[in-house]
Amino acid sequence: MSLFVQVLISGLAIGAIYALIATGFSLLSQGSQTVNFAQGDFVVVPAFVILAANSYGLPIWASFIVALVVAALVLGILFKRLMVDPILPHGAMQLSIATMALSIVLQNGMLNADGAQAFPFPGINGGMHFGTIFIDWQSVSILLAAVAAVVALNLFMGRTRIGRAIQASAQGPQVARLLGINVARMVTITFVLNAALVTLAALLVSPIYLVKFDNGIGIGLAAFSAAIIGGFNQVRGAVVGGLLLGVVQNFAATFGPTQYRDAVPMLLLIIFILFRPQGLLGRAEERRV
Amino acid sequence: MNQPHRVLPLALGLLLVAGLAGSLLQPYEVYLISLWAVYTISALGLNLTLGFAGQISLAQASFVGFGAYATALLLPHGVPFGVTLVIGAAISFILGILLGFPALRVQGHYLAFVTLALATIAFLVFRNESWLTHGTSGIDKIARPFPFTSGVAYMWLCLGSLALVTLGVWWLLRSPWGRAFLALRENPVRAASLGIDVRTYTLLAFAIGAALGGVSGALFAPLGQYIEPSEFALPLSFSLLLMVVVGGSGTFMGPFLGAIVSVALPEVLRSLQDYYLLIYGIIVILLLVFSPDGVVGIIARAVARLRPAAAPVEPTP
Amino acid sequence: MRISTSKLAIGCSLLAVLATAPAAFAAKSVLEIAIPAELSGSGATVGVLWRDGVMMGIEDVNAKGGIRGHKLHGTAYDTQTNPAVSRAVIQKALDGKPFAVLGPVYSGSVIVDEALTQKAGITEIMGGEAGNLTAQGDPTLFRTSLGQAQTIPPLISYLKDTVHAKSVGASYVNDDFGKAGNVLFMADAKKAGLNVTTDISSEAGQVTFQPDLLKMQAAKTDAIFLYDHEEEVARFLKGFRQMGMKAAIVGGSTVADAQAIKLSQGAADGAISFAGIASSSPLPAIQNFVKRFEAKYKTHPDHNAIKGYMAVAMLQAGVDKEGKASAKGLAAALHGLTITPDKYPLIMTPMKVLANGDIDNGGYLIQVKGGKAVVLKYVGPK
Amino acid sequence: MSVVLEARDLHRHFGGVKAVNGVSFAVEEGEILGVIGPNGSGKSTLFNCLLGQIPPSAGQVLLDGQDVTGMKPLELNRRGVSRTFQLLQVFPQLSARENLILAGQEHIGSRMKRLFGKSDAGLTDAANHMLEQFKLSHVADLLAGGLSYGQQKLLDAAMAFMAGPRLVLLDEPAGGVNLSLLGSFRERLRAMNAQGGSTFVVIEHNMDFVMSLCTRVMCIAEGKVIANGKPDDVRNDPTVIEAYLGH
Repeated sequence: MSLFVQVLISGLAIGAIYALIATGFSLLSQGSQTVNFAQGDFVVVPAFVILAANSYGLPIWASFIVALVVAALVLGILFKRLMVDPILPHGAMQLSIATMALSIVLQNGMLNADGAQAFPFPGINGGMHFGTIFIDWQSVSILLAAVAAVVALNLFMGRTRIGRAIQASAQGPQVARLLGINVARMVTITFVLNAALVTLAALLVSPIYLVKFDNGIGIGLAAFSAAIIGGFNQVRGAVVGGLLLGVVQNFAATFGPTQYRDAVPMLLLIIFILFRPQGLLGRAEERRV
Repeated sequence: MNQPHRVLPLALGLLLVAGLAGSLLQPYEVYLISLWAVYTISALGLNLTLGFAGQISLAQASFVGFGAYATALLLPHGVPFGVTLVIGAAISFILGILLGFPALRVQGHYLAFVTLALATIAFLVFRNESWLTHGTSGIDKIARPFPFTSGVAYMWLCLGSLALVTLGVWWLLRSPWGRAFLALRENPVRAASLGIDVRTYTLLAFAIGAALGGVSGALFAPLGQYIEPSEFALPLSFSLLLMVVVGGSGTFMGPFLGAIVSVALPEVLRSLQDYYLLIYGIIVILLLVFSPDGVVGIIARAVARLRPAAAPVEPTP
Repeated sequence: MRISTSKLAIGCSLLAVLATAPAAFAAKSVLEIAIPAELSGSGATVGVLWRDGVMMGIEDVNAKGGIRGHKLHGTAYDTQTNPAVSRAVIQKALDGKPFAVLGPVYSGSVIVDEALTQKAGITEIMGGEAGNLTAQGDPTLFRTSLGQAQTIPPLISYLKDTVHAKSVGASYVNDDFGKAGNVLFMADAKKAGLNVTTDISSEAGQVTFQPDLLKMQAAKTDAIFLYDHEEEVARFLKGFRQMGMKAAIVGGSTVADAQAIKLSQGAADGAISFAGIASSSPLPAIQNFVKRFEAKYKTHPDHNAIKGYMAVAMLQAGVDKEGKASAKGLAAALHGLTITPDKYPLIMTPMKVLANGDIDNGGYLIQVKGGKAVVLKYVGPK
Repeated sequence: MSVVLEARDLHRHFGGVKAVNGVSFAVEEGEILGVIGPNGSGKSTLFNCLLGQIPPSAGQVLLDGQDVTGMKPLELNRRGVSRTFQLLQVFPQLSARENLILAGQEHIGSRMKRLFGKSDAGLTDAANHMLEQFKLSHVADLLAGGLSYGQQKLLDAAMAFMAGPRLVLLDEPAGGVNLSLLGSFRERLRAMNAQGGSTFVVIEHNMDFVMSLCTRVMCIAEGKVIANGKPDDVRNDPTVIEAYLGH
């Protein structure tokens, strides 16, 4: 029983990180049909920025803010202006392929700039025993921060003018334009939001995962899976998908054949796409005709 | 550049030039030309699936793997190379049909993710089922078939195979099947209303593309004479996809040129040492921004500019 | 501003002559050293350091006048951690008729290269540690460190005789390095009568080790045999400490490696490993190398950098044994050679080259204590 | 004369909206039935139900007396039902002739023969003949995407006839075609009807076109048939006028 609870908790913690990254992924795909295959690498970039700022003596919170700004500019606005805007008119698939190339660029850029070694990242140590169950503060802080971020995002999307305008733009750009919404600006805000989410994910996952140029591969795959499991067209879905994936992955690795642990999220992904393509929470989409 | 009947001589000529050049060059260039031929076969297959039938697949590397493992495992048992190649292609063909089934349900990005997931699982099988595949330690000392044991002879075998595949693809594309694939890509609903069996052609598009992956794998194994699972993991799938896109997806010459860029670029950018992958990525992005129809598009526009009187170049999707 | 092509050509050739002129005065030819290494892809962690180690060795040797008057020139080739590419670049390297090949590190790439260097009769000194590499009987292939067959048995003895482990759990990374080590460990453990109750495969780049740890915890083993890369070791050990687990940690050289110690932020304390020469080895020569390397490349050298550096010393010693710089006789000269630091400072510690291409330069039973690797026992070359 | 197509009490509901609400009619061999009705009257949904694009909620569709309700478009096409779409659906990257060959190729020979046989599936002559019929011979080798809208519309219609269909359903064939072409277009369709002996069902907004082309006209409003008879009778039917004016 205690093993069960323990597996569940650590699964939720790692799932919360997937959820953050997947949320950004869904935001982009919803807001601008950008299916970003470099999303995993987008998490590693701000992690390096935080480390760099930190190494210049800035405290971690200030480094985080620096990373937020850099990410918003580079992974948000520049990414949109230089890649998405020119390529999207050629087709969403072309853009996806371009993000695969971007992934190569980012990974090798980080390799050249920062070297192939992994770097340690400051985190929260310690934890507490509840009977036989051990809960570490890092996992707790991840869960809390991720949940807070997602709740805040949902409030922002649902309760504020800008949030509602973003949703309207994503659902029907033409109608939104008629309503006087600046759709282009809303799409830009979506990209900035994604940049903020990956930066937060970087802050949370790096103490566990460390910082290494090719870390984005694994984490990106998990985030895509989480987004699809939860429902591609639903921001809330990504959260459920992330948590579910984290938990299932943990249980599979604990109780299943470990050599095939990476197959579990993939099987889940296949099953969902084939039998419930709208995901757990997603609305059924009109089939492409 | 899109119409196979016009560029077939160009493709075959390219092969001949590559072979003749290779015969005069150093073993390294010979190896590169062989590798180019092998990748091109695989990319031609993917181009059928993606470029002509419009079905994205991130599992092409797995089919290269099936072909490579079939050959590497059967050759030591005295099975002739020609037979192992056919077996590898057949296995890939059948598994390609299976891969096609998801495409009947989902399209676009969803299809990309399903094929990516299946490719990941295929890699895990290659790696974990070591009773069959020798797992992570790989299969060593894969013999080249007699009389193609020397580097140059094997290069000719690869080029010859590519020539046959080129002819086959050319034939396929100008046959009613090629027309049906294009209809499938452009407008499946209209295609069905014209009596085109979208379901069967979708499966065939995957199966044929996969079979060519298998052929390329069969040639790949004795080329390097060693294979291991990580060679057939996702990076190869991405790399093959980029070859198709860089060359010009849905064009006949695209895979040839895309594979040249992929194989030759590290060579061209050697002076830049560690930076060439970075630059390769940037080149791909720039191509997608400025020439979505790839290198073929650039060449076609250049040719059109040189010969303004000639028929206008059709746009590629 | 038009310059005729012929004038341009003349100018260029003049420049070329001027540029190559000093070479004409050099007494002896330059020895070309090919360095195939994993400069990109998943192996970049090890390959880049290997290359830098070799390059630094080449510089040091050249600064002292080269090998018997020959300067060395190193050219790095990126295998992209991909055997097919490795095969291509080694061919490229061999086409340039190198004096020797130093590299690569990953097994797959080594196996591919070794077949070609052997055929060309070129000596290949590589960084691989997998047990099977020298079992092929290639007379031109050499290691630069102990192989797994040399480093794993001392750990089994330690588990059996010192820890008195009644049950052991094994955790390994499922790639060519980790799997080869795991296979060897499982076989030897069985022979030694060690009771391995759990055997957990993990992935390179695995995000969390919580399930692995929980599985280990549930299995209640006395000891854990950890065979993984540095960053995964760090992740594993951090989780291990946080959960307050008590099993003895014993593992491959990465467990007590400086990089793993740094990344695990104290969690590696208590871990035991048997390692060949590594950056934590308490030899003044090694520590001096580490300092110089860090100053030069701004990064910490792990054992791969040291291996690369020592490979150059092996080259030096081999040529001296031959008495002349001849590529053909180099491999034969290296077999059975003992290389000592008094004559070859780059070797840093005495090394014996064995008949099958393995080497023995001793190893340490190490324990991490207070964030430092402390030597429990030195096992010199036999 | 035998009945080719029959609809029996067809229904199609979208949530609470009854797009098709109990439509019954029959089309006899050789007829040209025009289907008219105001926008949103349910014509297109009716077409989609007849053609297997969407399954009807209730009711039956019979082809030559056999129940084909809910049968997929491909299967219906195999049984000799051909169609055009409201929006242009030619293949812009194929030449006009290739478009026609594509439209006919799946109806002759085996699949293997289509791979290993002639690249035109032996249809070049038939395609050329069709091009001639539709006055498109001069653009036979041009890419369909480069043709004028009217030419594409003609090609689109011609494609429906390549397989020698028993029944052709044309969805707004005259839509967007300029006046000068309309007359000849109508003559083409008439000629196809006369010589091929096939049966047409035509949805059309252009009243003059419908009235001059069709042998019978049916008007649909709010998902029901409100008039069905000779063109002139329907044109003058007060309920029809009411339906058009009332909205």
